[in-house]
Amino acid sequence: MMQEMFAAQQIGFSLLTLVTFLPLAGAVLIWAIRDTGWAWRIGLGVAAADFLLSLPLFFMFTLDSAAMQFVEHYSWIPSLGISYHVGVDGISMLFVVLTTMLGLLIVVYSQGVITGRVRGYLMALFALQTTMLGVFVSLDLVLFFLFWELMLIPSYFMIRLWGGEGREYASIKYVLYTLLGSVLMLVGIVILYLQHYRFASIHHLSPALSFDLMDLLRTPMALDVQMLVFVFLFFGFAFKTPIVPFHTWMPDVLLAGPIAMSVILAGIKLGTFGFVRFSLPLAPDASRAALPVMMVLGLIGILYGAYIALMQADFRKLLAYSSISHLGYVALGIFALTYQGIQGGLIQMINLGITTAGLFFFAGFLWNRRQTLTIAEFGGLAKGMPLLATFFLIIIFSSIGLPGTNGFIGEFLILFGAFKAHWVYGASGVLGVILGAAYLLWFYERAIFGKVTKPANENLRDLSPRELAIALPLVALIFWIGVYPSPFLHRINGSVDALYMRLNRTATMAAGLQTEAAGAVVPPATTGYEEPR
Amino acid sequence: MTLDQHLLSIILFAPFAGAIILIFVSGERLTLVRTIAAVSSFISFAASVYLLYAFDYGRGGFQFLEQYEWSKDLGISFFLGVDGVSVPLVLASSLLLFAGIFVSWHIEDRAREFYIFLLILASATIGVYVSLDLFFLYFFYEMSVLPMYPLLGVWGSHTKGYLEMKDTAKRDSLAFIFNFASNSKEYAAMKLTLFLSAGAVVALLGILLTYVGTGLHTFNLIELQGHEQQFTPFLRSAIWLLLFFGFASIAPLWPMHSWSPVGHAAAPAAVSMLHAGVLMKLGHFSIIRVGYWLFPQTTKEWAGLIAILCVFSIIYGGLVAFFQRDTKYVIGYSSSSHMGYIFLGMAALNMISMTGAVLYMFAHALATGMLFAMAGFVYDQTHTRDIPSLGGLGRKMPFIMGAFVIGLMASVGLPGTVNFIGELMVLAGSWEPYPVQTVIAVVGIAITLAYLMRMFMGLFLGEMDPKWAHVHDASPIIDRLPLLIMIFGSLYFGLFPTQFIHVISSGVQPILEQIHSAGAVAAARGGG
Amino acid sequence: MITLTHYLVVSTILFALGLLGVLIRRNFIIVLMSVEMMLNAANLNLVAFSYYLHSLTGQIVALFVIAIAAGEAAVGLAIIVVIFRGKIATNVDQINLLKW
Amino acid sequence: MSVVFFYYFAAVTIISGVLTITFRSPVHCGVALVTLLLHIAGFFILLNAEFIAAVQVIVYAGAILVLYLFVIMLLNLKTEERVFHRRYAVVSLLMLGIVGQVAVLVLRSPYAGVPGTATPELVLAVGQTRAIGITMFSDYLLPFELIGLYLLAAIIGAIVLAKTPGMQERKAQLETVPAGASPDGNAAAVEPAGVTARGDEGGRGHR
Amino acid sequence: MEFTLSVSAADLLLMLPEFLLTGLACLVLVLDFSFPKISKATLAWITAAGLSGILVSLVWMFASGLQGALFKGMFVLDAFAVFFKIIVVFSTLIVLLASLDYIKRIYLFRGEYYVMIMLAALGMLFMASANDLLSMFITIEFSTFGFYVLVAYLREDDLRSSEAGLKFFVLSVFTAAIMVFGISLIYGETGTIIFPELAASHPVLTGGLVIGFLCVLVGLGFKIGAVPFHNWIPDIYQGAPTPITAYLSIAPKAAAIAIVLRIFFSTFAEFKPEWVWLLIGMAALSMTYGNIVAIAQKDIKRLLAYSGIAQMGNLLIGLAAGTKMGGDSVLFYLVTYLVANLGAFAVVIIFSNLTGSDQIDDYSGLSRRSPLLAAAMMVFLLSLAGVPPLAGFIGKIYVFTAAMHEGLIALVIIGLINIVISMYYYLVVVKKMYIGQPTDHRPIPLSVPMKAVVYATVIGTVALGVYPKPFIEWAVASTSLFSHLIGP
Repeated sequence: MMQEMFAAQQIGFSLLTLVTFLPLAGAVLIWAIRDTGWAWRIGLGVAAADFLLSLPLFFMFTLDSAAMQFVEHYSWIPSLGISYHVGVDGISMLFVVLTTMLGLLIVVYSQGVITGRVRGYLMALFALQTTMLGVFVSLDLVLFFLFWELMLIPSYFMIRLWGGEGREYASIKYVLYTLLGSVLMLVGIVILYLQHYRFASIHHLSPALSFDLMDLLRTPMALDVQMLVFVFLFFGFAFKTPIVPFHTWMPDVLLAGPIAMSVILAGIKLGTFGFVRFSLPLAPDASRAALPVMMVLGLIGILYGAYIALMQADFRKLLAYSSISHLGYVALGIFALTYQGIQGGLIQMINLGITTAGLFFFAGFLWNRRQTLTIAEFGGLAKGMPLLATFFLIIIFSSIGLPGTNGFIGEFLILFGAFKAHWVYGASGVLGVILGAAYLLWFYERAIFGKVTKPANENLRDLSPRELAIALPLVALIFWIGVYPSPFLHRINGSVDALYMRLNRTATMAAGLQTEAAGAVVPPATTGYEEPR
Repeated sequence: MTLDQHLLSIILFAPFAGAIILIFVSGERLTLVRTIAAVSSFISFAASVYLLYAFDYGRGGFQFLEQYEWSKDLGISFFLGVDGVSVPLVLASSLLLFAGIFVSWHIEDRAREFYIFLLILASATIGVYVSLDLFFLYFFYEMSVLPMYPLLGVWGSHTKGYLEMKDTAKRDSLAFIFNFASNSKEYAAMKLTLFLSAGAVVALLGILLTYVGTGLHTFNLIELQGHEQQFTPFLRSAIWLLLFFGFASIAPLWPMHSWSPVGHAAAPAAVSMLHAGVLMKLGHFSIIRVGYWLFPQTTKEWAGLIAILCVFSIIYGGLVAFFQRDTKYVIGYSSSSHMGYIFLGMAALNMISMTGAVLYMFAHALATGMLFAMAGFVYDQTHTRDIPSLGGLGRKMPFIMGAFVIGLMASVGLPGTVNFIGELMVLAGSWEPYPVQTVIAVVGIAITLAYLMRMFMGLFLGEMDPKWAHVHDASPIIDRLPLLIMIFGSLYFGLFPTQFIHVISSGVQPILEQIHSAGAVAAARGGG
Repeated sequence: MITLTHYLVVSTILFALGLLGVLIRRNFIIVLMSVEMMLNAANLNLVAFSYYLHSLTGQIVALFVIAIAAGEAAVGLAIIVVIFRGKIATNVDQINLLKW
Repeated sequence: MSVVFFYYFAAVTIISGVLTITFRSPVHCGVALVTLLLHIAGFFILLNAEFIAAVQVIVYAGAILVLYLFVIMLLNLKTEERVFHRRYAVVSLLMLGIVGQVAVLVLRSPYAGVPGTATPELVLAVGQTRAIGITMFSDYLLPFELIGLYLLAAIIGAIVLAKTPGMQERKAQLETVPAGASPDGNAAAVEPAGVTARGDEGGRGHR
Repeated sequence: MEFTLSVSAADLLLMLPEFLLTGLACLVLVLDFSFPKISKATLAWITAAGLSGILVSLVWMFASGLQGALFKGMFVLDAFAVFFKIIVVFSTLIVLLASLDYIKRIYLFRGEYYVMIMLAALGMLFMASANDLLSMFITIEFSTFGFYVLVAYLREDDLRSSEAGLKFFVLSVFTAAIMVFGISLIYGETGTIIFPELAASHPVLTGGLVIGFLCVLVGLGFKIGAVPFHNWIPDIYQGAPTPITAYLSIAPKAAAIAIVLRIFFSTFAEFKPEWVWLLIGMAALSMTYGNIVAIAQKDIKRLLAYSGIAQMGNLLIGLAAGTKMGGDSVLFYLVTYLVANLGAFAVVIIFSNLTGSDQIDDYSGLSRRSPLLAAAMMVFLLSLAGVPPLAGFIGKIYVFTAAMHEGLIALVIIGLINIVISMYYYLVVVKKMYIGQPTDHRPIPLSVPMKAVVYATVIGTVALGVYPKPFIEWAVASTSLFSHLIGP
């Protein structure tokens, strides 16, 4: 996890920077162009180019390696120890590719849907894409925070300007909740920074001031400091994820925001990514200590989300609560702190990026046809739209975690990991699977099967080529991961391995460091700090 | 290097010279008047940009010194010099002045007088930042307060509460001092002037006590330094508190803030910009320059007080801002809330937080300058600042809307703006001594976002009242230039703050060394 | 034997009477007369001191005081005449264009 | 002998002083004052100051008091119903207390000033008037000159104030006042004298 | 008992300004009598020219460092006296120029107007040099005498004027009587009336001396117009012809300050611990009373009157310091007060010449009618309030610093609070001028002399604030006779 492979050696040019900022450049380009038609064309081109550019990340990734790859590192604000440091490892690489792919799909989807303020929409979308990519590739905490926070602006506009009913409330709620979490996260970052500074200045390490993840990972921390860090980072990620007590914005936003925003929010798991990327490695002991709490929160999320979803009459609300439930799974997996759990959590995040996003796309398809998503309004759609019904079913199966689909792999690994942590967690988790199957299948049964009860549903178009172009890749991926997951697993294994090692080894390592330092230089961390100069 | 020798004089006196020239120009010739104002402020601006890069932060200390005997009998000399703390503030002042000239370009009623007052206001503000003589520091300090009176009174506007007030007898009664929401512009101006003058004389008492107490018969800040031990502990605490509360009233710190939102609301846009941007920082700056610099040990003893009060500032200002209907009230309270961060940074007494505090002063100047400029622009177009009666203006003024987003980002302290860097440093520095306050301050950021978003939505989104059909976007050059300058400054220094950080820390370092060594010396004395 | 104190007692009483007259009388002319009384008290003092201190200064001062009193009486009465011409009043209370 | 005179003078002086401030009629007051002034002159003689005594009689009693009476007659002042300020009664009592204090202080003072050289014997040897004259024109020349100028001013002042304008000046007044009031020739804004009582509202806070 | 006149002709050079002024006054008087056709403006210009000449002679006297004493030390000429003489003559000159328009209202005795002004000035010139109780008394009465006439100069035209004259007269005579009584007591206690001899006799503080001293203080306090001897000020200011009000607000106060300084700082310097409390009390009361009552005023002249009371209170702070520096500060403060106050009154004169009104409400919108006048008035008022970069600020700081050196912190605090209070009512006028809307839109024309006065005082006010060094040095040099006083 500490090694780095520089992009210069691996691929020869600054690939990550290019991938990250290409959408932003596209946004600027679109701003400069007044014509809507051209804006679509350019938007599509940029999204496609970005996706294509990100593919080398996947294919040229060094397998089973814990190292950071495609790393670029430039000094930025040396006086504060802030640098431009980007790179991907097994944890983040798949997210980058997923993001660019979803970005492309969203552009494809939107072209048929969005009619007002097209340029603004595309600009917001691309800006959002850049910030999300930035979050995934940043290895400097300030850089990470920069992207994390800037994400709010385009998100806000996406929801506020292109959302549906209740968007005013939803947009402001989303922004406020997220910001509240992230400013608290900033405190955590600051604590890390100060901790590193203290450690580095005592041991005369260079650089003394650093927000660099690599440097921070080298800094040993006492348990109570770790707890502080963990708690503050937790707020940031938990609000974003969202983990259950902090979830209330999610249904509002998913309901009121545009489909594209729902796809992004539900599909790209920034919050849980943050846990894996930062919380676990930076505060391993604290993570272990927090395991029961987090597991219980995860379980509550699973069951609560599933239970509420079961009662929803609106498909998007259903999806929103199912998302919460799924995120509970991911949390369950990650915080089991077992190898399989983390692995499963990661792969499940990718899976959700495909399936939940797919579900939302389909919700969008339905919405475009009927302008409603109330389940009772549908029924017997399979008759008129066999293609839609089929693809929909596949995605729903994936979401339920039927074997052969990607969902199975993820859920299996998660539950396996949870069982390893404690059988109670695993057993409770399984309950969620059943509930999940129940609400999705019940929905499918009500909406797609059965008789056509509403005349409005009689003459609906089946999937258009554009919609097929969205559905097909998703379904392909579902089966690919479900049937042959090893390319994906090989890409994440190295990092997961390293993380797992760190989580378990640091127990001894930190203990050793403390005993080593206790007599010598490092004062007990409980006494606070010196003046940083 | 004659330019360097007189650089500060140029920065200080260019606007002032502009004002004097304007006195002799006919008020009828509007273009000429505006041009003179713009040119003189541009000279100052350009020179202060040069100052930033010419400042040798490796050497630190006070630079670009200029000293002229002024009155030997009183021990006063006209002594100019800047250190790292003043450089950014000088830049902010001249930048906001330059921007303010353009923001107020459309003023036609007695424009000449307006510019004269504005230029005097700005040059006096700069004067505080560059004075190394305690007398002149106060001289310019007080001088900067007074132009606010006519600027608010003549070119300002009544607050909404005032216009809605039916009871005319109550309107202009002396009770205006205790009336915080509905003041006419005259009384807003009066209140502001009186409060600030009251603060100033409190500080003046502290200054005089210092002057007399050292017995050096000089107001020279450099010579006065290091004589703290001549005072009894009670006396120096008293002096410090006088200085602190005197200067903090302009900042404005929480219990002394009531003049500020009213003043902001009544002021024309350019004045609000300067007021919130740089005038309020006079308080922090003077506390650092006088209180911290002359009384390091006392500062250490009382820093906790600042940390407590600033939290009230942050939270109170934020919450009140949330419930305002008037755009300028929102920004005004937000400013007074944000001043709390600077105080927090100052209270922590370490390198990173102090540097952050000073950087934040600069950052806030730009951010709030932008917001006020835009609030002023909207007001000029619609003649109302009432948020509920506005809405949907985004379609009519996309540029302003875009700029507002950036101003909002900056004000909240989102990364990429220089505010973020300042905020980050303040938090980093203050976490260790004041963890609770830091967390509360961080929550304050979220509150900031809440009320600014609310205002943003109220102004630019939603349904547009048909009566605003006539409004138009910012004109290409005159209206956009000031905003673009501020946006550029905010983003540029947000992405490349290194120069600033070096410069500021070179100025902060000696002050902190004094503070920490003073404690050590006192401890050693106490022990010995 | 008449001592200095005797004279001082008389002059102090005179002075007090004059003071009282100024304060309680309403008629300007009588107020002026009271002032003359006070001046005479001072003069008496001066001459008495002059006698007991063996110095002529007191007498000289007294002379000048008389001269001053003469001049003042002239102009004061002139003003009163002016007032009287404009408005029939010589009373303090009746002169109230300006708040007294 | 001198003791008798002293007590006579003292008694008459004080009694006439009291009468001066208590008589209702200004004329009676004037007469009482004259009595007082003449008896003061008596004191002066007791104190070997004949010249001052003479001046006191001539200037004070003779000139000043006549002037007073003259004005009183000229203006035909009547006796008034209410002679005293009511509102000053309390003040006066207070003042009397203070004056009493002052008197005690004054009377208990030693008055041990540096004695001069002009003992009564010496003065009498030279002649009182001559001694005064020499002192006045040598040591006190400056005040003397000043008094001269002062009296010049008094003459001019009295004329300026008291002289009634002749026909010519009245004409001049009619011509100049409007023009004078507004030098630019605009409409005259000078209000008639009697009406300009607006200052009254401005007098708040006084006393 | 020999007749000896110990004054040589050469010594009389010390009295040059007084001689010149006497001559000038007589000349104007004679011209006015002899040539009835002579234009009154010509007389005014002759007077102005003469006064300028006297000013030059005074400056020469200062520059040449001429000093000496005449008439057994009853008349002294030193830098201190010259300082006050310059102030007196300068303010006389300004007042004269400012009267040129105003005097057209007066139809009678225009020529005598100048003569009376000059005679009053003459009294004040002597006051500045007076060095004994008798000269002091005579010169005070002399100068006051001129003012009785001047205050009542409008006679029947404006009964307020004659009424003010009468009030001034009665009160003034009353205090004069008290002062004479005090002089007699001091004489009785010490056997002398000449200041240096008084100081040399090292008197003990007996009851008689205390009462005598207090009585003299009543007379001087009356001239200065400090609380509790302030009663006359508002009425007389309001009633008097405005140029005379301006004159009254400066010159006699300055001259009285000269005497006060001589008495307190030289003659009775030994009793500083005792009299300092008197001054502290007077200073605090004057400032507070003046400022608070001024708030309620609606007439600009009354406002300036109360502000003048407060200003004198400020000035007394410097006196209360009782040091050389205190003296310097008093002198400097006086200069700053002089320019600002004269300027303010000049504006009032100009305004009332046109409108006949002194109501503050009528100043509404002045900045639209005459930007110059409004700006100048603002400068003057702000200077009086003590705002940098104007003269008043430096003056106040100077005074406070001097008091601070003596540890009079409480007094300084009161002074500082009063700055804030005073700012309010000064700003109210500024508000009217700048914010209010005019009821009458006619522009206000300015005659050349008035313009000169306004410009001169504005420039003076600003220059004193921006570059007071020469004036401070002048003040410091002028008070060298107090260098025996302990303190910085």
